[in-house]
Amino acid sequence: MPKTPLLSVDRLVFERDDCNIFEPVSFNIEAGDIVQIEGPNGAGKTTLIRLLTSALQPTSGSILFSGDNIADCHYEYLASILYIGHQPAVKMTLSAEENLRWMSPATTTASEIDAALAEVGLRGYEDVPCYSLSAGQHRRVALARLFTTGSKIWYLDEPFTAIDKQGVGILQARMGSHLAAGGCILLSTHQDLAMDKVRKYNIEPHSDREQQQ
Amino acid sequence: MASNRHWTWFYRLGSPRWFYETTGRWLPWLWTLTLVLLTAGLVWGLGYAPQDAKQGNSFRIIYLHVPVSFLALAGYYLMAIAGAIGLIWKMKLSYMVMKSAAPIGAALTFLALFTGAVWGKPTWGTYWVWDARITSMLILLFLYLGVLALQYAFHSQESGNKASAILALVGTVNIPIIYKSVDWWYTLHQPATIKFTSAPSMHIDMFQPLLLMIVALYSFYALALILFTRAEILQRERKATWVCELALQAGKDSAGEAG
Amino acid sequence: MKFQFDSVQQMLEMAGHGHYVWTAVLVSLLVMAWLLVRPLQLHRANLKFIARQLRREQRRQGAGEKQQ
Amino acid sequence: MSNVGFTAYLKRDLLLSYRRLGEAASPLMFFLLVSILIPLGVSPDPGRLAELAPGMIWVMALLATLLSTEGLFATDHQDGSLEQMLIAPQLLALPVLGKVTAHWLMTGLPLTLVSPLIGLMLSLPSVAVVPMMASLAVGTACLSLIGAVGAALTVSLRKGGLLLSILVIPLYIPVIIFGSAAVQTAVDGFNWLGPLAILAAMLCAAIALCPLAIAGALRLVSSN
Repeated sequence: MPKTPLLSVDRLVFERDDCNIFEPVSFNIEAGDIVQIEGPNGAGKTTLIRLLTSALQPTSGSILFSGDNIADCHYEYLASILYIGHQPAVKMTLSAEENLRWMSPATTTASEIDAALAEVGLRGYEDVPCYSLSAGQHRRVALARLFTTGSKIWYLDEPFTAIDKQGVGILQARMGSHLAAGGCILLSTHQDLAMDKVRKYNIEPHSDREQQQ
Repeated sequence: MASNRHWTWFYRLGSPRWFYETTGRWLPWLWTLTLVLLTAGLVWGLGYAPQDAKQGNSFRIIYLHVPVSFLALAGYYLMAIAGAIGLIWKMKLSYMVMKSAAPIGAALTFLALFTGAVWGKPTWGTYWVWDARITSMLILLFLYLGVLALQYAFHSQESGNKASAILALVGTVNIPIIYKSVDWWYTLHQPATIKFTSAPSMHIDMFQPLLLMIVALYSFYALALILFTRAEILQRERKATWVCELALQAGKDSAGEAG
Repeated sequence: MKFQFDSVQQMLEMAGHGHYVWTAVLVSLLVMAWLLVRPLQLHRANLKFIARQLRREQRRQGAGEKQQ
Repeated sequence: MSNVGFTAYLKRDLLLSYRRLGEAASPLMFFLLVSILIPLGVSPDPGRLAELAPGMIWVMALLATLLSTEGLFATDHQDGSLEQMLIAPQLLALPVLGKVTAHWLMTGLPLTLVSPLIGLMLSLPSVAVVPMMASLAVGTACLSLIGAVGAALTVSLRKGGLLLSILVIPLYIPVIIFGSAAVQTAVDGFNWLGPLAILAAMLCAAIALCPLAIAGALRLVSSN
């Protein structure tokens, strides 16, 4: 009997205003896999990731989580994913530490929070309100979640935007250890990753859309 | 799936093309019916119905005011139900019906208010009174305008549809509450000397044309709704092959007429 | 059933209430007519728009073939 | 994730408002300022003010609540927190209710607490002060819930504020009718518990239904 993949996407189609966004998407992800979504701007990378997080409902096609449709095991599925989108979801009036505490599992200890912030280079900024931090630092606060989360599946939408080279290195190291621990990652980025066995998935804009423009 | 077979009529009903073609066959009949009923009802009501003992001839406005108000309110429920069907079964046609019902309902509500005001002047001596029913009608107008405004506020057709469907549903839950509370508010403030709310018992000769006008307005409403929906279908389905063929055919016909 | 007025003139006047009744009737008929004419206009405009787009598409394809 | 559930969002929104007290206090300031306009605009005569007071206080409270409703989901939508809330592993109605409760605690409750002062300034008879506070406490909670539906529907629109008021004011009408009626009946010396009970019934219905409508609106509309 073939092993059920951790995540299985089958002929996923999304229409917005009667217009198909991309050609049907199908792929499987196993534990330990990292998939990089590629495609030109506006191809629907963000839309695809939001479909996977179930923030959007697909027009047709299915997403299976360990063989079950995610609609049938919704909360179980949501509890095992981590999504970091374009906007960092950081509150300006809260400090870096308060923001990370809010975004991390309840069981996270104070020292784990401090360690995570130190990992992303925010040592010394823990108690600074976020409005006095830069855009790159806001992203770092959001990305510090990667060091506190217990989620198995990571969805990262352009995680390296506004992050410097050194930061990218740290994040990739963390991603590597996540994969080694049996997690999986799906991310969209235009950068080439310095990691082994990155699978690339090319997303194609639907042929409808070219006609329209 | 075989178990879904008895649902096919439902989905066929949801097909814009099926709707467009079927209503296309109905239209000539509906036009005739509407025009005949409206003419008959108006002539009967304005010319043949006996005049009211107290109000004189101004009471003849009732033949427009009551049917129009009736349809204005019924139209809101129709709109909300269409929106709910759209939300639940994701049926595109249903949203189109909802979108078409909004301007018709708003126009009829406006007419109800207008005819009410014109009727009020000779009867009560003033164009506007904060009477329970008039106030409720005014609120209904704003509910309609809200749905319309929300529909067009979104760039995305789909978001507009969903948002106005939700708003229409919220409004539906609210309408009975609004009506009851306005009614209660009115009894609280109503001066004891004037009473408009008690409906005068109508003579049968006056009632028959009213009934006819209500039927005529139903027919009119159906006609207007179908016409608006058909225009909306063409716009939404403009990329479908059958619509393209239709457009080319229409182009040829008009070119033929011109030549 | 009997016609209530002796003459057209009388029917227009309606014993002093004529202008109320006839304003209500006129405005109602105007609005109702608009509700029927407006969708017909939209219907025709949509058809025209689609036809124009199709013709443009055809021209473009024709031009493309000539170039080849 | 820890940030699930009613209390988590309630506490968080309270903390966020506390960090920006100036902004959070603006509905209250609005309420106080508009009450100055009435004697200036109508008449300083205590008799006439007393006659207008029940209705005016309610109209002002309604507008003050409406003013603050727009921001209920807007900042969360802009900074991406709303997206995270939508995919939290739990019933969306719970955090929604938490946020609305926080909104009421920051607007409706302070309005209720300062209303005796406004009553004093507008020469509201003292028998009506308790009914006014009771009706405002219950009524503004209804207003917060109903307003949140409008805020959710318009959250993704850039200029949603004006549209929001068009959508929401007609739905506010039953609340203002029974709210001001409670005060008015107390002024007239009758039993004001009747209108208040109806207001409380409306609040129960709103607590049951509004979070569902808000959650539906956020899911369907904000995502596109």
